[in-house]
Amino acid sequence: MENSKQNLCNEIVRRSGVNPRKCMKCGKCSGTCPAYDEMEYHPHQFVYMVETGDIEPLLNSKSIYRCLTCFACVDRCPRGVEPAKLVEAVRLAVVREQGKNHLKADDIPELLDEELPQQAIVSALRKYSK
Amino acid sequence: MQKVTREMLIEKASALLAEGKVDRVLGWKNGEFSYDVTPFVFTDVESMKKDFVFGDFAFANFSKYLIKETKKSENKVLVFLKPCDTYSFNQLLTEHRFNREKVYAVGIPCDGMVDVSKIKEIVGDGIISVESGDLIKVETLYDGVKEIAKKDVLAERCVNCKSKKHVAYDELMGEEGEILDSNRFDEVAKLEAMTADERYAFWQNELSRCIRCNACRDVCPACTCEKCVFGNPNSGVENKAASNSFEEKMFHIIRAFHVAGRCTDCGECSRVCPQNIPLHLLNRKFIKDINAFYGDYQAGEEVGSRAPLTNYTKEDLEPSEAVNKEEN
Amino acid sequence: MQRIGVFVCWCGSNIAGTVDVAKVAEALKSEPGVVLSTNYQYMCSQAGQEMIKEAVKEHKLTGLVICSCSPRMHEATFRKTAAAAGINPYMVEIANIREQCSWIHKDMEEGTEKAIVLGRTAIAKVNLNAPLTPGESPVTKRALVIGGGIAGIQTALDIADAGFYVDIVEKKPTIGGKMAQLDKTFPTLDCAACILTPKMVDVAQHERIRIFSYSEVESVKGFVGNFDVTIRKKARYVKEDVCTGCGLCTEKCPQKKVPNEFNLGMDNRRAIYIPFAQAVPKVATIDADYCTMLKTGKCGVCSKVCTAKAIDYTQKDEFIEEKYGAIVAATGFNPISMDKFDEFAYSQSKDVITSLEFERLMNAAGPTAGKLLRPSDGVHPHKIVFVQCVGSRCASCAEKGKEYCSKICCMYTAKHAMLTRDKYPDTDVTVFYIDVRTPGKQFDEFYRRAVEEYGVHYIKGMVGKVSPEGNKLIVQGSDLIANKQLKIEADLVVLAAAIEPDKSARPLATMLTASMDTNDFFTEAHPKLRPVESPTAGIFLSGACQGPKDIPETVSQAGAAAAKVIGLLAKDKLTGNPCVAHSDEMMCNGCSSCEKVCPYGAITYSDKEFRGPNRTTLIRRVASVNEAICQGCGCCTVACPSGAMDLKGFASKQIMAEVDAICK
Amino acid sequence: MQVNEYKPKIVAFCCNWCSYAGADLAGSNRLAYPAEVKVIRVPCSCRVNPMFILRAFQRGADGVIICGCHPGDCHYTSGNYYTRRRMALLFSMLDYLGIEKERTRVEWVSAAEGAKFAATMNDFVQTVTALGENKRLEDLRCKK
Repeated sequence: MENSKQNLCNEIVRRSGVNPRKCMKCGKCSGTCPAYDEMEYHPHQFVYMVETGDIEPLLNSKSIYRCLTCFACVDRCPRGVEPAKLVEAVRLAVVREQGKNHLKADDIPELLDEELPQQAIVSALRKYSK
Repeated sequence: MQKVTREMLIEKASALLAEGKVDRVLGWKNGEFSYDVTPFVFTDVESMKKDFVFGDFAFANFSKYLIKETKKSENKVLVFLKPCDTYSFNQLLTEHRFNREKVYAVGIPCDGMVDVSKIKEIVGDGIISVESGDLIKVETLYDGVKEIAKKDVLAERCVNCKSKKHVAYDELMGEEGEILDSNRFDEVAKLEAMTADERYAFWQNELSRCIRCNACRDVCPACTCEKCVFGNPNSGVENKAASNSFEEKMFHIIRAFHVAGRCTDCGECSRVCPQNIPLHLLNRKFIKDINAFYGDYQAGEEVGSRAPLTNYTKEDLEPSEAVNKEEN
Repeated sequence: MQRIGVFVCWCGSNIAGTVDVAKVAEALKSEPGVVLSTNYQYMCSQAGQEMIKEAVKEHKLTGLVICSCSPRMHEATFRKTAAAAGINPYMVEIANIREQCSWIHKDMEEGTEKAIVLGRTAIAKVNLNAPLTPGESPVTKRALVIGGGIAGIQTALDIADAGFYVDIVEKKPTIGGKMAQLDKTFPTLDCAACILTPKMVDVAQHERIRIFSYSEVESVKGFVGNFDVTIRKKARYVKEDVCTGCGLCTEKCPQKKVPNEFNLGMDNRRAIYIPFAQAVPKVATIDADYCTMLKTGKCGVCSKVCTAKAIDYTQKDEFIEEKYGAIVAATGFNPISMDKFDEFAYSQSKDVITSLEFERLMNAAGPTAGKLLRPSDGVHPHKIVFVQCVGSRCASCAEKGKEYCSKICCMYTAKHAMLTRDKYPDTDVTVFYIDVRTPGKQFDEFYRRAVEEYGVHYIKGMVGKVSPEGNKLIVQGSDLIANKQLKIEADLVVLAAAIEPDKSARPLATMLTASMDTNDFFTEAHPKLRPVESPTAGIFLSGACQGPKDIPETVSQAGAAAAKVIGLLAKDKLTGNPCVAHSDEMMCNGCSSCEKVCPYGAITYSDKEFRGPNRTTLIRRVASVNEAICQGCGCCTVACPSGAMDLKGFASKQIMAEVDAICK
Repeated sequence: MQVNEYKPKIVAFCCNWCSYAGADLAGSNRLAYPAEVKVIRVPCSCRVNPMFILRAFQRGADGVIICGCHPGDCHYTSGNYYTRRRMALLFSMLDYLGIEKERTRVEWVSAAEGAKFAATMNDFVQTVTALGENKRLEDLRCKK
């Protein structure tokens, strides 16, 4: 169990191409994040929790769907850590599991409203589904 | 590719001589045999018309000759450079070995040179004459004229040609080629894959044939020392002929080491070796290692580039890592 | 053939305990060249040395081998003995039979056998030794200090006080540097001008110091003790020796719209100006980029008002050539450009400023006469946010920031916060920090005072973005301890910009052949043991050009650099290390391999004439080694393919002989 | 102890500033290492020419080790960086020629690392002893 968690953690690091050890814990990512208030775990916490192997809470958190992938954190991180890529990798680790699609095609009609561009729906489907 | 002929080269040389742009032409003429083409300095059109040759045996890399030739006259010397020769040309410029102003370099395309020993393997001894072309016409004492496809008898270095692109010239004849992906390191890799014992046996067999004639050194465009270290009484290694198997190794290791990072892989050393020792495999080993350890580097590609052995980074690999890499 | 004397030392029982010294002496008798081989209790003692001297006379020895302790211990001793006995000190070789033999082996037979081999090896080497004479070169007793900030000032004063002449080259119209722009200094809160300006006056009045202000180093040639330097004295269109510094011209000049660099462009000056009241030299300078007279030929107001007749519109750049024995680089630092940090809105809002700009705002001689007013509307700010580490510790992109810690920002930010709260208690001050780094005497106490006594809010976290909204700045940052994202409405945002070496340092380093690191800081000869010297002999480093430094550190380093310079200039002649590289011109190819690996730039090339066959003359490019610069590492000898380059005292042949002797 | 035990010949090139001082320190601390190791003092590891190494083998050395300051600590600032490149290429070439790669080594030993010097030499002698006599790189003329 402990081992498979570690493996998944390594997989996330590998997939994201992010080295969480480069983080100097300045918090600029979280300082810059526009979705901060929506998130249970904030960008700097993602980096720290992956670094320490504490990924269980991240996998179960809605935070992974709150990240807008705006890459502000990636752009501004002084150490080149790229937290958004890590969030993306954690999200993929969940979404790629059987039956874990976050957005199903059937859910879409409910979401449609006039204000929302279709493109956003399509990209959300791509992003949150296998 | 447009074929450059003997006549075109003579015409070019004649024009440049007539203009007074150059007063000498570094070219090829036949030696003892028609496959034994030798460098020659022409000064007039008549002798060129008579003796100048060009074709599948015009191996000689003229770059090295420029060191002495450029010092002989105030005027420029015309030199014809095949793509691989231009790398040596640049490398010598990097090392300030001749004055670029004294040279008029004409780049000529090359579709490979023919290894006469490969022809001999097919037709045996007694070759009277050879004629260049896609089909090489070989006349022998015993069998009359025979035609051999050029591609079957290309020299090893041309089979694994690294570049058809000229990296230096004043004027280019024909079309410019490209840098090629060659398989020139395959043979090195094959040796690396052997066990140490097998490698030792291989090299013992090869190097023990060395007669220390110094032809490899004399032809090498990187070996341009005023006096070779093996002839330098203060070097502590002065010796002329080898008296045992190790001294050949020492000579060849040191020679390869001295040209490491400067050798352009022109292949002249192996061509001139009367004992057919594959000396280029030593140089290529260094080139392969340099590429692997310190990033791709092609000597002579750029004038003024810093050779890997006169350079370093703080993150270079350790010597122990260099040898253990081979294992994996 | 050498006549070698071998002297085997017992070192009491240190050697004799595990090495049969008599046997060693006996065995070495038959080595080639040996005419005497003997042993004695303590070779390094007075009696031992006398014994050597006697032996040299009696046996007409030409070379000595001492089998004793490590050469690192007594090589110098025995070289002196040799010299006293009348033979060249470099005809001595030491066989280390103590540290590398008797002390590590317990078995007498084993120790003796090894001692014999070591002795034999030393003999083999001495047989090939040649007398060496260290090169001597005279020392020009004048130092050049490049940069007139506090580092350069301190170095110059210390050197001049020791009795040597010093020239300071400063590219600005006045000396003083960054420190002149500061308001107060941490941790004592002394006024910067109050402690700096007296030093500037000292410099101006010192009989052994010349100031070349508004000048730059044009070229440097030569080597330690003998530098030839050309200095470009830029035309300032004012006769320096005539101008009285009355300042009338600077009031009358009609061109009023020139950004005042001393106040970082926060106010304007005239086209003719004196940077600040205490400038040294206190003379006016015409800014040719803005002067109407120089640009159009129409105006001439300054010339008309100048009673001293100091204005000269026809002045040209002047070149001064001078010889120096030592050069000190004191080129200092600058804050990095904030242009690339869009997230902090520096280029969008006037109210986002750098710390150096804040210094000017707080300074009584600054653009606001010392009142803390917002640059945009001149209103007193009530909420100030300081952001630390802007561009420092920034590894992600090199063109944006710097990977290193700028070292001074934590302290000056604490100072700014404290001064603000002290002067304007109604102002709320927040500092965003990643770490607060305060190693230094009274430094942490200072920072804690800012927090505990002055109520500065320190927030662990970084600001992600600053967005101007109306006349406010919305500062969005994270508070890592509270795990919150903060949005603060601030009136003023102060960025602690990273510092970088002055741009003039890189071309200067090339001129000096002094090495630099990847950040363009000068490299020291040894990071721990020779921190104020460049690896290039005769070049010394003072202040922030070597790495980020605060004022106390800069002054200490400046003094240390001065001490090194004084040590050099105090000598009449420099005696080199004779074990230097030497190129055999007959064999040199001129390929430049050696030059490329030389860490000191000691190798140069020149075209020389050689006799060719048949009475011809050949010109060849050959290397030559400047013995005064060469430190004798020998790197070039291996880079040289022909073996033309060899190292005296450690020649290839000698080392080969040692190898042979060991493997015999 | 066996009488005819094989004793290898080891040549150690040590830079004057770090490794030679490290060797001295090993001595001062009485840290034993085999007498087969003989040190040649050079100003810097970058003074070691590949020719010296080959010459040692030619004359019957069984192992050659080069010791210098740690990278970054060179007394001459950059010498050992060049050593590192030169030896990486040379050792790789010797290996390519089928010569046992354990016979050559580069170690960085500072002036403070007397213990490391002794440990390194013990280890190297042990390794070379296990390999046995150097037959592949030897000049037979010099054998008695």
